[in-house]
Amino acid sequence: MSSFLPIEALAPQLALAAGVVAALLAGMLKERPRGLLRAVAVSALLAAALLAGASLPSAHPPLLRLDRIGLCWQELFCLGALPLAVLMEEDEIPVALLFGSVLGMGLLAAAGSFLTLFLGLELMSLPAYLLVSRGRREEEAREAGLKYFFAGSTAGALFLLGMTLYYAASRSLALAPASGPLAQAGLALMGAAALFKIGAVPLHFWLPDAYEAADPEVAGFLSTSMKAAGVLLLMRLAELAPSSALARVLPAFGVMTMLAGAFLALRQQRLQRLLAYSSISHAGFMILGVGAWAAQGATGAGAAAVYYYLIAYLFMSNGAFAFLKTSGLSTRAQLRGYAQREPRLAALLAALLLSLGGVPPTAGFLAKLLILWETVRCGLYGAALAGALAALVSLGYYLALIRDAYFEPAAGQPPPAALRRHSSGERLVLLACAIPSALLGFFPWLAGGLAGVLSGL
Amino acid sequence: MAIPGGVPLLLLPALAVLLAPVLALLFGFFILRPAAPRRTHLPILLSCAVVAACAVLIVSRVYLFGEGFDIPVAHWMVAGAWSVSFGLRVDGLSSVMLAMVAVVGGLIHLWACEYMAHDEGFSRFFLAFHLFFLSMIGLVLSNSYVELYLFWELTGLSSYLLIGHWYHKASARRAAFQAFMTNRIGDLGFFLALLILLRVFGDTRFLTLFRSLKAGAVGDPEAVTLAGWLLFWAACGKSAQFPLYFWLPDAMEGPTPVSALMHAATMVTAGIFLLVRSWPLIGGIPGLPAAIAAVGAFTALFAGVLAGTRRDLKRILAYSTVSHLGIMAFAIGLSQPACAIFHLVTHGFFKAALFLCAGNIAHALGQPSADLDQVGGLRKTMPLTFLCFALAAFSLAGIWPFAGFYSKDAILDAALAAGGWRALCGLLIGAVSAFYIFRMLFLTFFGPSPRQKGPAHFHEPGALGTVPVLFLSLGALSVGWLHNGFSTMLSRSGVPALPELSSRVTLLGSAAALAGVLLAYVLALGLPKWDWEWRERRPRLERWLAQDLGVKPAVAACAAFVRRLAGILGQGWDKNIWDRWFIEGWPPAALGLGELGQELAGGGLNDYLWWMAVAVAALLYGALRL
Amino acid sequence: MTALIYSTTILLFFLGLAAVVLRRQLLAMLLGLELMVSAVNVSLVYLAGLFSDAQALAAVLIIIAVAAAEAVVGLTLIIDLREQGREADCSALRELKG
Amino acid sequence: MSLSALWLLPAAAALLAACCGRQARAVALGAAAATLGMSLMPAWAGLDSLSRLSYAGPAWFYGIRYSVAVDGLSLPLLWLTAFLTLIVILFSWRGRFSSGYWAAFLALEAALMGVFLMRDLFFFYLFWEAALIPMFFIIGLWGSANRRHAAVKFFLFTFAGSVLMLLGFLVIVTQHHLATGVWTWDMELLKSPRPGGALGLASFLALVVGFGVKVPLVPLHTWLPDAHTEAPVGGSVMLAGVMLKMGVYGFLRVAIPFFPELCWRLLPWLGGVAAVGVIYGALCAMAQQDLKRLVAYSSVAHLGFCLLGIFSRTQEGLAGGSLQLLNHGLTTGALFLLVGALYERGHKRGLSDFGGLAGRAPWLTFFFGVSIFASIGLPGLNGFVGEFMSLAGMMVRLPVLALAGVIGVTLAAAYALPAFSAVFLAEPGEGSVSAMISDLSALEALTLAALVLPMLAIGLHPGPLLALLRSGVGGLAL
Repeated sequence: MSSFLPIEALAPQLALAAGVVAALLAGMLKERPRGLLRAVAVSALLAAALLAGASLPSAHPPLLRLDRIGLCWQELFCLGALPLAVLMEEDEIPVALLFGSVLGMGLLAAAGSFLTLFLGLELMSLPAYLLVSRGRREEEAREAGLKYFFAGSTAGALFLLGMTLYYAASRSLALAPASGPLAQAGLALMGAAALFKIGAVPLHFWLPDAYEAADPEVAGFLSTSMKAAGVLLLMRLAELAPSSALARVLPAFGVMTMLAGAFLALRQQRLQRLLAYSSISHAGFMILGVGAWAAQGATGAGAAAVYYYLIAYLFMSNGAFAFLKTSGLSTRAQLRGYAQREPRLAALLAALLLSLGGVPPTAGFLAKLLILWETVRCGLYGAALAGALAALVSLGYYLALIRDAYFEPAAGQPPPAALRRHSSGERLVLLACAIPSALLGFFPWLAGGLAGVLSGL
Repeated sequence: MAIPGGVPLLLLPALAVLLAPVLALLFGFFILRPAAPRRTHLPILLSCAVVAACAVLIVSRVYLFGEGFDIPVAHWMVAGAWSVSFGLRVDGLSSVMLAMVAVVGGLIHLWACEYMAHDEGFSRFFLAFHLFFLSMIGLVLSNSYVELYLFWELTGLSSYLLIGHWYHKASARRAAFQAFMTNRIGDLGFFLALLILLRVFGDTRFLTLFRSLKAGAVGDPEAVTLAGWLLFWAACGKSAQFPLYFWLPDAMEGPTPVSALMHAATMVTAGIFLLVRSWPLIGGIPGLPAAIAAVGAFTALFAGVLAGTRRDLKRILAYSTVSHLGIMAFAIGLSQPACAIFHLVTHGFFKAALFLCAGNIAHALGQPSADLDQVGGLRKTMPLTFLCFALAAFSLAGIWPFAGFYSKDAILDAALAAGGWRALCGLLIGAVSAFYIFRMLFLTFFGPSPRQKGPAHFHEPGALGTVPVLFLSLGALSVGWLHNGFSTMLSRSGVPALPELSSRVTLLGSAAALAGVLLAYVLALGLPKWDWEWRERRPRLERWLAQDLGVKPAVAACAAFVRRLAGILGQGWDKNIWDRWFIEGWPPAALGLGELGQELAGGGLNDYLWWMAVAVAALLYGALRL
Repeated sequence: MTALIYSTTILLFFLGLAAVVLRRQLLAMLLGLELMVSAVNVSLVYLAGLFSDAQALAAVLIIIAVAAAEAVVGLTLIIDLREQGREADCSALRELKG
Repeated sequence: MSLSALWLLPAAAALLAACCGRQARAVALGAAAATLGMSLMPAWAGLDSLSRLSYAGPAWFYGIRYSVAVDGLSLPLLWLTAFLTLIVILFSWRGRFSSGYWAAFLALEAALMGVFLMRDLFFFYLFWEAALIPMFFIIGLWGSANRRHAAVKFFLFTFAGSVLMLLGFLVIVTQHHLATGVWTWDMELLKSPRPGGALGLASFLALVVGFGVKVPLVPLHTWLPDAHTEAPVGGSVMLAGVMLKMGVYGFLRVAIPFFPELCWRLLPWLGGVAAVGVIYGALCAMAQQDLKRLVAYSSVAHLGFCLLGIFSRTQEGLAGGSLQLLNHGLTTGALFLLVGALYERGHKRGLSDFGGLAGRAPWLTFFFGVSIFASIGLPGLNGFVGEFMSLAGMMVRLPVLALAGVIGVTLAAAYALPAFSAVFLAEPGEGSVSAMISDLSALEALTLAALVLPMLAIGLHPGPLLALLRSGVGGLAL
């Protein structure tokens, strides 16, 4: 039994599966204590994260292969899902969907063959479509869910086609390097699916609609864990053939995504949609990071820059979306004069926005610096300049938000959603996201530690 | 005689001369001004006395025993090998100047006590006045160009404060700013000369500079030539030579003691002092002395003619000062710096006397300055002022045995020796000077012409008002007799001695002066209404003369040009073009681009998938091609 | 023989893709999706036979299962949309844009 | 470790002040005074032993190391920062400001102290950028009418320059690694093998632009008038008094040591831009009708002198240029305090809005007069020493630039004195608020005296300060 289904390799996934079962059972109880589901969700995610941290790299052909990068990314997925687990309303269906999605990501991380990759990809996407369509604003949530579904499924199908072409060239489903036009075409198609998941321009059109219609915390989960899974998929593909056409085209995609994301966000009036485009711009940095990583031979330690970027982005993005949920604001006009009403929350928002903008001493600054550093190391000076321009333009609208919150006088009545009392969970999540993103830039040793971990000390 | 440790005894009075005014100023500003503003002048008068005493002591020791020293006192700016330091230099030239400044300054301080008695800015006036006194002393005693520049600028500052003393008057404010700016334009040259000298010689102390000049160890001769010309430009700015002279007549807006001390006796002579002090540098530069002579002569004649046509008493004296500064520059141009300094001293006495007399006349009328229409026949009601004015006038015209005769004829002698246009100018200047001063004398003190009000309500000023004037006019009479002493004093500081006066020169000079007196007599007393009639007959000529033959509009045009240039640059270009388009143009462009992008995201599912297909196709194409 | 199989799968796949991209009704697009997946399955089965690789066959089975799950999710979303009384049509999905 | 306390104390005090509402002002005063005290301590420990105070932490990540040190150049700038912060806090003591105001100033002080302390490019850049955040909020929250636009423009403009500078740093560090195989961000170690050729030139130009925006060099200066005009009193004093110095400090600490021969080869261009800045600033100042904009443009001219001195790379030029940094801090700080006092009383900044203040507010007139004459370089006051030595230095290298500098000196009087006479001497026109202008309070007069006295002291006896500065920047001389 153990030879085919290695328990210790899939420990985190099993924990999540147990979570799904527990959630559904808890759901069936009539008078269950308040917060039970939330406790189940958080404990299952923490268990999965700890198990992933504890397990050692090992290979279980043909389906699984656990390496340092895979395990670290699994921790990332669980951490990314935590805020959603805390902020979700007391309903067992979304909790189960969340576990399903994180389980799929775990599979993707532990994949040893294309089959598991595809399985993980689909398993993480399907619950996501449903999570998006369960948004509070019924009308838009349905529409966004459908758009996300059709775009996602098309990408899945493209991935399949790519898989078969690659299979034709490499004669086996294992993640082994292969050469020849068929392999290149296969990689390109699979790369397109990965780029779709990350939200690279021009495959990004679904992303703003999905993030805008979904609940803010779900959008937070999508922007952090889902994007990290997309980045991991891209890294796995780039790892197969570091000098392949896909790897060489990545910096160009990165630059395009950075700049388009930044410029498109400038005119947005709805806050969630603005954050969606900003996440596209950050995705551009990640793609550029992966491109630079691949150009330098895809070594383990090299992935520290991308990994740190994902960690920093996890705190920033989850924090920003958690703020939107806590404050109940939806458009920039409502944000005017918010600092007078809620000075403490506005301070946290300012810290998060400055971090997203990449202003020292925030985590976002160090993240952008590491990516630009990697780009300069592999000689892509043009891309570095584009990165600087994108950072500048994105800072433009982050500052505009801070200006609205702090400098503008309050215009009219605050929206009804903003008047309710903030629950302690919301405040906890906000603090847990804002503090690290405001100060992590000051401690470069964190990035150093990660490099050590990733290169498998 | 030196104190042990090689420090000459003379250093003590020299330091006292500088410290006394400083202490008086500090005491006056911090204690008396808040507590008893009406008493501010007491410590200042005391310091004037101390300075006068020390000055006399220094002059006598330098004259009798030929003592002198050049000692660095303290470091100022140090940067490794490069350094600039404060120091004191007492020699023939500086002690003569110090004596003249101390005596004339002291007397005018006394005179100002009464003149400014009931002015509400009494303490402010005396503090600024004494600051000028201090800076003039410092200027005279400094031993390097940079230190000289420090006091040079301080005189500029005090002239700004004093001309603008009655700052509620718009004309006074404008005159003050004009004076300061013109001096600054002159100082532009001085600043550059300093930089050049520092670059070439590494040090601006006169001692080391002139020693290496004499030894011919000059690294960069063209630079030294340029420095010489720039120093001349600075002197033009401060000593009101053409074209930078126009600020001096307007400087009459200030109170009379200011005009008397600063804009007649001492401050404006700083430029001449600078040229004489740097004579070893200037003398060696080919063509520069000739230029100085030309500019000096032209200024003398130009200002002399204008002085002859003015109506306001103080304006006439102002143009006369410009003219006499031109004469001094003319003397320097004739390679006779000693004559220039000698004339500077004699001019200091008789011009101060003239100004104080004019001040007394105006004071009697209760106005800041009197006009020829308001005076006439004053010899009956103000005999003492008439006496002093006459003595000073004779001295100015250069009539024997007055002081002016000795200094002006020394210059005339040099001019005749040089021959050619210089001789002609020398004579002409003598005649013109005599003409305008006697015209003023006759019109003011003799038979009131029908157009004048007459001597009705004029009265002699109090004791403080007349005693200093008397002293000054006696000085104007007697100073000339010391010319031998002068030449020995100046020869001690490396300046060539005064030439001996030949009888031919005296005859010619006196003839020229008498011609001027006769012309003034005819025009002022012979035809009493002439002075007023020609103005009615030729108003255009009158206006042209009033604008200094076109110089004033030219200056106004330059100022307007600079202001317009600033406007174009500051508002037009910087704010409306560069900032609005090139800097603040980027955000709207980015917003526009963002707007364009938004149109693409139309919201239709098919469009999304269409774009997806396009991207995939591009990727596939890239993969197969690369 | 391989060329024939490749061309049929590519043809089928791009027919499905065309259905998804061009058709307006959501159900037709869903069918397009299924068509794409089945096209891939065809080529995968053939290649498994060619390389006599049992894993690929197992993969085909799993892919079929996943495609079924996908169809279920798609249908639930479309039914949800219909319950709201909105046309199951792309043009109905226009609110979110900009 | 004591040097790190110089920026840790204000940072901690900023957090404390942000939390406690009413006592924030007292916390701010205490922290500012303590910081000034601590910054003066190295002076008593003897100037030659400054190097002993440096501290370098472990190299954590690819050569990034927390290392602080102080030398002849940083120490005076630390004094200036601490001194001006204390002055600003004292000056706005009576204003009813929220706790955020005091916290922002302390945070600003912490960041600025950090900039002058850090010897590691990463932390240097980190503090360099972090200083933008408090200033952004100071301008935006407590500024005057058009503050929002000015705050955002200030932040974005400077950020653009700094991002370019960051790319320059990255290129330098990477090239250093390629040449020596060693990862380091330390300013001393990065000096040896410099990136040559086109890449070297590109990174040097990136540094020049990054520092040039802050200095400001003329084409990159248009954020300055807006930011100065809209900032509150304390904000414009800190902005003009210290933040402009970061640019020149950057040149002295990073740009010139890293590219000495490039800096020498491009001397005509760099010096030319500085000289143009001097004349351009003076001419623009002449055209202004708003007092604060006038002082802002005068800052552009003054810092042009600093650069002229520094780029000349002569002993006297370097010493004069860095001394001019401190002089400008004092004179412009005093001028902005005075203009702020006028604005607080009359809520107007136009030249024609006042008039006849000499009679009404004698102490205000006296301090304004001294500061104006110091800023136009009257010998005997501090402005002249800095300008004279800078131009003496540049005369040795490029006389034509020294000529431009001297023309700038002359133009300085042309814009300063008319402003002085319009505000203080002229008769109050209609619509003038002179009636509401009362004289300075004792506290304000004390703070201004604390600024004016050093002007006279440096003007007459700059010796010791020059020696200290030369020990810091002397090494750059050629």
